Amino acid sequence: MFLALTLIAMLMSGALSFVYLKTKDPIARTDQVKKEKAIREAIPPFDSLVVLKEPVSEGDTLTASLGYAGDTLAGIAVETYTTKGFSGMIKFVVGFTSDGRINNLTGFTHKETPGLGTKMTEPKFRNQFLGKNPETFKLKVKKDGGDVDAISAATITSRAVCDGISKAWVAFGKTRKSLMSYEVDSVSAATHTGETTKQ
Amino acid sequence: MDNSGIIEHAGVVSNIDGHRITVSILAQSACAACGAKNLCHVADQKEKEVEINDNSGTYRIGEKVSVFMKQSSGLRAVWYGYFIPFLVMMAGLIVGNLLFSREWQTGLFAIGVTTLYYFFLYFLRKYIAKKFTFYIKKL
Amino acid sequence: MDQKLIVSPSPHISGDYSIRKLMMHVVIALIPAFLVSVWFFGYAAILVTAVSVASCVLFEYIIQRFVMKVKPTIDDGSAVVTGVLLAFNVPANLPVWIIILGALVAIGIAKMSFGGLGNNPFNPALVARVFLLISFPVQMTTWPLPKGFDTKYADAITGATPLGILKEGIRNGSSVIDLLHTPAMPDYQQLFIGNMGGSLGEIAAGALLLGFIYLLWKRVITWHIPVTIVFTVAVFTSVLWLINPNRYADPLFHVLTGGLLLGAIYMATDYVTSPMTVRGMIIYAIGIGIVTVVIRVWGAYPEGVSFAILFMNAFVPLINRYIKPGRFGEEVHHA
Amino acid sequence: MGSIILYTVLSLSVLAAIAAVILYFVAQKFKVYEDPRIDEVEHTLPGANCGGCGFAGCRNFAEALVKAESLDGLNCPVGGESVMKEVARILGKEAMAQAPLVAVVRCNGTPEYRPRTNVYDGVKSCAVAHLLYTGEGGCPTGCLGYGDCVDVCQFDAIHMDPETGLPVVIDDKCTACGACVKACPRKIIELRKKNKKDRKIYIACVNQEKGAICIKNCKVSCIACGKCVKVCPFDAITMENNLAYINADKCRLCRKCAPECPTNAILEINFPPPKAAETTEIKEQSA
Amino acid sequence: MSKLSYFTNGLLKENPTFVMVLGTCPTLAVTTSAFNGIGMGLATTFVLTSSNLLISLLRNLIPDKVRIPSFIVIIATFVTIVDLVMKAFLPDLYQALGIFIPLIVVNCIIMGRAEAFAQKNTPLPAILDGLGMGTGFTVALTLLASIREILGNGSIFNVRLVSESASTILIFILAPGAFITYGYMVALVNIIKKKLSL
Amino acid sequence: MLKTFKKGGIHPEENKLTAGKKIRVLPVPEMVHIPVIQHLGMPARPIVKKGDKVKTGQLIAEADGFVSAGVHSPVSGTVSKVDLMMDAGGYRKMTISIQTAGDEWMEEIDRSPGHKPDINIQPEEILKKIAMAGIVGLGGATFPTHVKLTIPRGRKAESVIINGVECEPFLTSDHALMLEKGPEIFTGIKILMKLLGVKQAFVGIEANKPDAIKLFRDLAMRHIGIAVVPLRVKYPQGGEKQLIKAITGREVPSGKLPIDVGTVVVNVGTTYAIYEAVQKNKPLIERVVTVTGKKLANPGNFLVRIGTPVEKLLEAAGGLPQNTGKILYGGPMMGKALPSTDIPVGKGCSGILVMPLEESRRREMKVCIRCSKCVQVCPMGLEPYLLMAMSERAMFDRMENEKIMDCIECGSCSYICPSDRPLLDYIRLGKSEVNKIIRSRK
Amino acid sequence: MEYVIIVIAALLVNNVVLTQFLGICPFLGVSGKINTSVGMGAAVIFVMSLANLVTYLIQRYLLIPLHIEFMQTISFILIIAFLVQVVEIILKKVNPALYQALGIYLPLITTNCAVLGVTLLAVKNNFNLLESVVYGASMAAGFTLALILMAGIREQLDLMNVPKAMKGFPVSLLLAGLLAMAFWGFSGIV
Ligand SMILES: Cc1cc2nc3c(=O)[nH]c(=O)nc-3n(C[C@H](O)[C@H](O)[C@H](O)COP(=O)(O)O)c2cc1C
Ligand SMILES: Cc1cc2nc3c(=O)[nH]c(=O)nc-3n(C[C@H](O)[C@H](O)[C@H](O)COP(=O)(O)O)c2cc1C
Ligand SMILES: Cc1cc2nc3c(=O)[nH]c(=O)nc-3n(C[C@H](O)[C@H](O)[C@H](O)COP(=O)(O)O)c2cc1C
Ligand SMILES: Cc1cc2nc3c(=O)[nH]c(=O)nc-3n(C[C@H](O)[C@H](O)[C@H](O)CO)c2cc1C
Ligand code: SF4
Ligand code: SF4
Ligand code: SF4
Ligand code: SF4
Ligand code: FES
Repeated sequence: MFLALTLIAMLMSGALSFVYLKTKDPIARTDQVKKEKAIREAIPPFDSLVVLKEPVSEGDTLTASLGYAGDTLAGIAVETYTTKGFSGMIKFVVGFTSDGRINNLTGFTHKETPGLGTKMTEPKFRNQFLGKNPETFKLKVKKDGGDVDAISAATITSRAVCDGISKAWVAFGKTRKSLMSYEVDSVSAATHTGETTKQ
Repeated sequence: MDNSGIIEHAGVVSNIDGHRITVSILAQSACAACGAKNLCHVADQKEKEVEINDNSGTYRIGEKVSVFMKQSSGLRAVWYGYFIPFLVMMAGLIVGNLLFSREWQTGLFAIGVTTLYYFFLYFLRKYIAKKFTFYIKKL
Repeated sequence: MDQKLIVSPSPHISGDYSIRKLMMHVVIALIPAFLVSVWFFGYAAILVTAVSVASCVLFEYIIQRFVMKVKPTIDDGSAVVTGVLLAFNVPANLPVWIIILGALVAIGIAKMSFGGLGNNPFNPALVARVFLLISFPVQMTTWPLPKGFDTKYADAITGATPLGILKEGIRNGSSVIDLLHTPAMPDYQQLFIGNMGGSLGEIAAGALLLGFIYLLWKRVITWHIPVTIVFTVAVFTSVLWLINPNRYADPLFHVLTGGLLLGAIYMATDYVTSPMTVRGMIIYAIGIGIVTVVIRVWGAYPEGVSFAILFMNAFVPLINRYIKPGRFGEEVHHA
Repeated sequence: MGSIILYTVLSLSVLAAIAAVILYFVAQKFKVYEDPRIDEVEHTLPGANCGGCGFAGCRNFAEALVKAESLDGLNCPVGGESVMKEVARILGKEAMAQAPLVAVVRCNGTPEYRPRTNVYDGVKSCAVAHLLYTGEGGCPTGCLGYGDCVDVCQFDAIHMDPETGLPVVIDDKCTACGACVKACPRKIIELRKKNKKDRKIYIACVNQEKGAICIKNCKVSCIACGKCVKVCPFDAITMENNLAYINADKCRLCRKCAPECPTNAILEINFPPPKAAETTEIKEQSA
Repeated sequence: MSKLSYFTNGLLKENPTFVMVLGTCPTLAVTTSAFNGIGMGLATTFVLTSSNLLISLLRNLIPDKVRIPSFIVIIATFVTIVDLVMKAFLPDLYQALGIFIPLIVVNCIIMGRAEAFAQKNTPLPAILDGLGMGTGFTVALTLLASIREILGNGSIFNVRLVSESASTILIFILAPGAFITYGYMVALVNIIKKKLSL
Repeated sequence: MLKTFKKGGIHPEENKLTAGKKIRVLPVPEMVHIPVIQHLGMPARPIVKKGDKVKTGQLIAEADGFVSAGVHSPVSGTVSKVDLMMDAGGYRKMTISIQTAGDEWMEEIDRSPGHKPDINIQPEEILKKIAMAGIVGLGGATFPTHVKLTIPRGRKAESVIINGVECEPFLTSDHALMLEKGPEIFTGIKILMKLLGVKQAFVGIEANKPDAIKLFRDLAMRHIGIAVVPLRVKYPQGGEKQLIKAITGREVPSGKLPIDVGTVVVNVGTTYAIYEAVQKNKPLIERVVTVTGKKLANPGNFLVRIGTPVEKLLEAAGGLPQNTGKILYGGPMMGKALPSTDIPVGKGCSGILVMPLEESRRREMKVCIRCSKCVQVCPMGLEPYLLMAMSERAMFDRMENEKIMDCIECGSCSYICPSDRPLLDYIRLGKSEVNKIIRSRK
Repeated sequence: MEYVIIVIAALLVNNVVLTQFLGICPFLGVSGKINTSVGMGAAVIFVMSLANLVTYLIQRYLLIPLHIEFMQTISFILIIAFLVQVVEIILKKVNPALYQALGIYLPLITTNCAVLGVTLLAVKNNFNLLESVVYGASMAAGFTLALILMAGIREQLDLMNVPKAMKGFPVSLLLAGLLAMAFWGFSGIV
């Protein structure tokens, strides 16, 4: 009797580990693919990517991905986050064109209230940022004296998004600054196909 | 707490051994309203047996009877059976947290303390048996 | 003797309360508050109230007549009270279709689904209000400013309620003391007469109190629930205020704003959904007071009376079950 | 990678083994097992949960049936013989042949025979009215007509006749669950044997007062004259406390008694028109 | 009973969602959009059918005493398989369904069918039963989810029906709306069932 | 502040139309019908048969058991029938009918008009006389008075309370009696005090009878230990538990008797009957009955022989008005509606109230709106709405714990209910079922 | 302070039944009587805390070190299933009288999706041991609260006239919806 159960357990666990092994890579890949997709949507087309970790403030580091189309910097996608949302962390990717304009906001993960905070992912809200340069476009909601139209009844989320973009903007600024000091060669030496990670 | 006083269940006398009458309680679970009651076998006991002391000798096997006990006894049983062990476990965890640095030690300590409580219950079984008296009556 | 004698058990006379009279008294008691809101919000207040009452009554009729297939009892006036109170709990510029939806929720979901008058465990008007608040956060929190007949219904200027200003301000890190003195914030006198943003009927503390006196005079309600709620809120907020007046507003502010009086006097006292004994009423009212303050001070919503009443409605059956009236003969025992 | 498989198999097997040991003991100690026949029997039962069988509900009854050693005295009045046979088949036991019964209202005090003397204005409930007084017609044992029996019938088998103010049982629907018998405060309703073609003959009166008094209130009351007792060839009628009673087990439906009754208190139902139709008719008119 | 009726049983007469009111947690939790509803329904159907099949195949091998642990192991395995596969290939749906995928294990429908049906029947009826119950579950979930999505979000299968800025009755995609919609659906099915059997 | 009881209570329109009217003596009727049960307890056993000649005051049915009371002939004449006859409840009870002939009294009865204040017999004898006279509580409950006055062993009476409250609307019989027979009532109180061995007596009178209060206060000056307590007008102050609470501040515990808090409550009419029985050897054969009603031509308070048909009283009060809906035996709150006017006046009948048709119909019952008014007015602290709901659903087993047996059937709950719910009807049903359950347990 | 937040969040803001949708079946099934609800609640509090304690240890010291986190579901459910039984066996062996009293008072239905769900959520939230157990206990307390409130209302409705079509599940679900609405007011507190 115990044998029967043990047999079943072995059989099942065998099957399970089989499936696990089969799905392990795809699972790992989906995470990657998702991130890549977000970055791809965030910045103008590119064909190679350089990933940097960029400290924004103490203990706070964002990941910036530099997309190169050929040798030219197509844009920088910053994976940013904010804790100022209504519930929990909001993560998203801010894509900047090389001249510092916001190209797109993508890849949101969040726990905001459906119907309220979730409106941040919808074009109506997102579109107002596109093409804006945070140098001139004040990343604050109008209520706080900025230029951003808040989502109605979700000012908190709107502020949070602004906060996230601001952070990304800082990271973008730092990246651009450090880029100036790097030799452009070493960057372009990075492959055209794969990814380079620069610590 | 409750003012309807007693809990009553219908049952059938399943065994008689001297003064000890065993009554099996007909399935009358709290799940009565649940659509799954006929399907759900995971932990729900369909049949409970209760032993009752009775000297009248008027019962016979197979007879339909009604078993009842004080409502407050039921709550007290829940108290002894679940609530105190819960408190003991929490206490064990908190104390363990202070005593040990490893979580597995804390965890095992809490489980150990809880087990200890049940041992304690074991020694109290006579005393408790007195508190939970069942009564039986013919239907 | 030609006339057959009538036989029935005693008693053979009855008092002159009736459901219709009681409901009518409630409506009468609400008239001052209604007038104030018409004064401040203009035609919009009349429109919202009329639509709300008419649709509540109509839904009650339709549901009883065609869905439940019983004799309609719209003449008892309870649907009118629900309609008025629903209207009093929404902004005066609420789109008409939302009000009608609210009436459907109040009557269809909260009242008739449980069998109609007397059976509903939750306050219908408040169920509808909370339903709308959750469903339409934008429309339900866009308050017209009190501008009387100056503005048209469509393009009223909107603003925030005092509690909304407070909550928003605290979030932005302002101190309560400063907030209470911003120009947008009405002073106590204005709060008392009702010159502030807010739901149609909740604004005028004075008018609501007038109605309260009327209800007490007509013995429609007793003082226990309203007074205890206000008292609890006042005590709780006083304690907080004394601890940190920069962080917490003073009790008077809390009592005069956010529909506390409307809720305490007219909604928490709804017969159907409040306890049956005086002791029970006190417990219930204390609960409402505490929950109101908790939500106002720590929650996401700036005002918490509606939720507090609904939350305590859920406790009413338990209160009724375990809090019994003082039985005759239980207090004094002389053997 | 191989280690994953190993760990997986190992941990699950160990866990399963532990679970098995524990659950094995549980299974032994707790008899979780429930007789599957209970479900089957329950399925056979009508599922009305009316309590007519004397149990709290159909499932309880099913359990009792499965447990019982013999089916003596266990009967589902609703399902009747066919259901009990089916149950017996499932359980492999003998079903008791249970004579089908039907509810019969033993009062014929229509307004015509029992003129209203008062107007009752209390709660329309027989139980309440019975506590208060004798009823609108003055007969202390007559039907009060507020339909407590109607309210309790789950099978819609009994309803008030608005003209007579008396309850009428629809024989086909009545399952003899006895709920109405319990509900009637005046003990007017009786479960009587069901005869061929729903024929019945019974005394439609339960008044035990002296003849002179009861006839004052109701023209069709039993005045205990004893004529029916004498005429019955099968000794089916007895007289007790000023009231005649026809024992259905002995009665052979010969219908000799009915014409004898001076007050027409004996009702014959569902019989073909009597051969001596004239006599009864004349009497009815004179009544 | 014809073979087909093993299948159709689960659709209305013994519909697990509306008639038996089982597996209520996923029913309420995932029906915020029709897409999620179908996803959950199909995942459950898969587990139900495969475990029914396996259990009925092994029914003579499993000793009675260890029936329940065996069932648990079998069902849990299938659930984990669904979990892994979905994570790998349908990450968005996986995200939306959250912990309710692993919770399929405790869905009373599955354990119930294993106990009440698969254990006593040959593989074909067991599969049909699993499919029927699963389909009933899926249909019910999709229906419920569609209603909630339309009312609460103004869309169906993520296709917008009203303009983005139009107000929808948000509460329907939130927790209270789940209960309310489900409640009225059960009432409606009650009434329909009664009407049909009359 | 006037004293009153604390919990609950209502204030119906008082309508004391006959207040201050002199007691008129109703002529002896040609025929009387005397049920053998006019009290709580065992019926009395008839000791006369058809054709027997009886005198006024002669015992015609004797007490059967301890809790029972004898019945005396209120007239002289011939027994014409001993048979079942309809009583106020509409059920037929054993009744002795007597055809009146002349007015010949039993010799031992002292018919002299004067007041006889000196009490010169011992308590045991007093009690015996009360029992012999067939006295039962005239306050309405008709509990045999000698039983009530037999103090159980181990208890001790500390005070006697005389119930002159008369809180029922319309009724004024006690009021009239108090105004006319004050000194006699005081002697009655003295008798009670002597019998019970108490030093203290209270007379509770509601404030709507200022003349009676004044008269009694004057009389009380001349008696040691007797205090008159004016009470705020509130129904059901006359209920003994409420009265004890109002006067002494003590609450009779649930299921207990007044004697458990050291009191005995006696109605003023009963007190007067005790006076007559003890001092004048007169059994209980007549009582004061208020015959009243808004449409009645000539309402008044009448001294009536027990057994007089109600019809005779109505005649004396000006005849039955057109459009009469209900005739009540007792007051509007607790009285019984009579199915016919042939019914005789019994010992417990304090009034006959004629109600016009338009006030007789009950209003249609609506759903309970849980307004809690019934809970607020219940003087016993019960929850009538709950009791009714349970009774309607036959949940009798739960009702005992809700203290249904404490209900004094005052009807305040039904009176106040805005939904016109017949609360008391269902509570009575519940009480009778619960009583069955309780008895079956014994 | 974190513990206070965990407790309030679990009890009011993220109530298991009303917002997390776990344990709905017993919530609908057992909420007919207040007394059973109290008993059931106490049992669930104990079992859920215990389950969280044990599954935490399993996760932390078995699954993670061996890199077989995917075995979470299967191992948790097995552990919970027999944990409940172990408690019962111990109770029965240790104190038969108590066991009988419990049995007659409340048939155990502790294996439900709430227990498994809460353990999974606890893992997801990255709690430490004590937090995890506190979380389990408070979630169970939230379950108990919802259960008792519901039972109270349903007992009251037994004395009223609920339309036939709504009787049973529909009205319970509707009540749960309205309760969820009432609890919605607490959102944002933590
Ligand atoms: C239950 C609930 C959920 C909410 N969800 C969000 C949200 O996700 N995002 C947000 O910005 N505000 C949300 N709010 C609203 C905020 O609490 C706050 O009222 C609002 O942001 C005020 O901003 P307004 O000026 O836009 O009205 C929510 C409020 C409640 C009560
Ligand atoms: C069995 C029984 C015994 C009683 N014994 C006493 C008693 O010893 N002393 C007393 O004062 N009243 C006694 N009573 C009378 C009641 O207290 C009460 O006066 C009577 O029931 C009428 O009261 P009511 O008119 O307020 O209903 C007794 C009543 C009953 C039924
Ligand atoms: C509701 C209620 C009202 C009563 N009102 C009076 C009253 O007004 N006067 C009175 O004498 N007795 C009244 N009684 C009867 C008293 O309770 C009590 O039985 C009586 O005073 C005892 O005296 P007795 O036995 O001499 O009648 C009332 C009883 C009840 C239950
Ligand atoms: C004093 C009083 C207060 C009332 N308050 C409300 C209320 O807040 N909301 C409501 O819908 N109905 C209210 N009503 C009307 C009525 O009681 C309500 O519609 C019932 O809850 C419906 O069953 C009130 C009635 C009275 C007499
Ligand atoms: S008529 Fe009476 S016996 Fe027949 S089914 Fe109806 S309730 Fe039962
Ligand atoms: S038969 Fe009995 S229960 Fe039925 S209406 Fe007549 S009196 Fe009432
Ligand atoms: S009749 Fe009974 S329940 Fe009603 S108020 Fe009087 S004592 Fe209370
Ligand atoms: S007075 Fe009437 S409506 Fe009010 S609670 Fe009592 S029974 Fe209900
Ligand atoms: S599905 Fe969650 S408890 Fe049944």
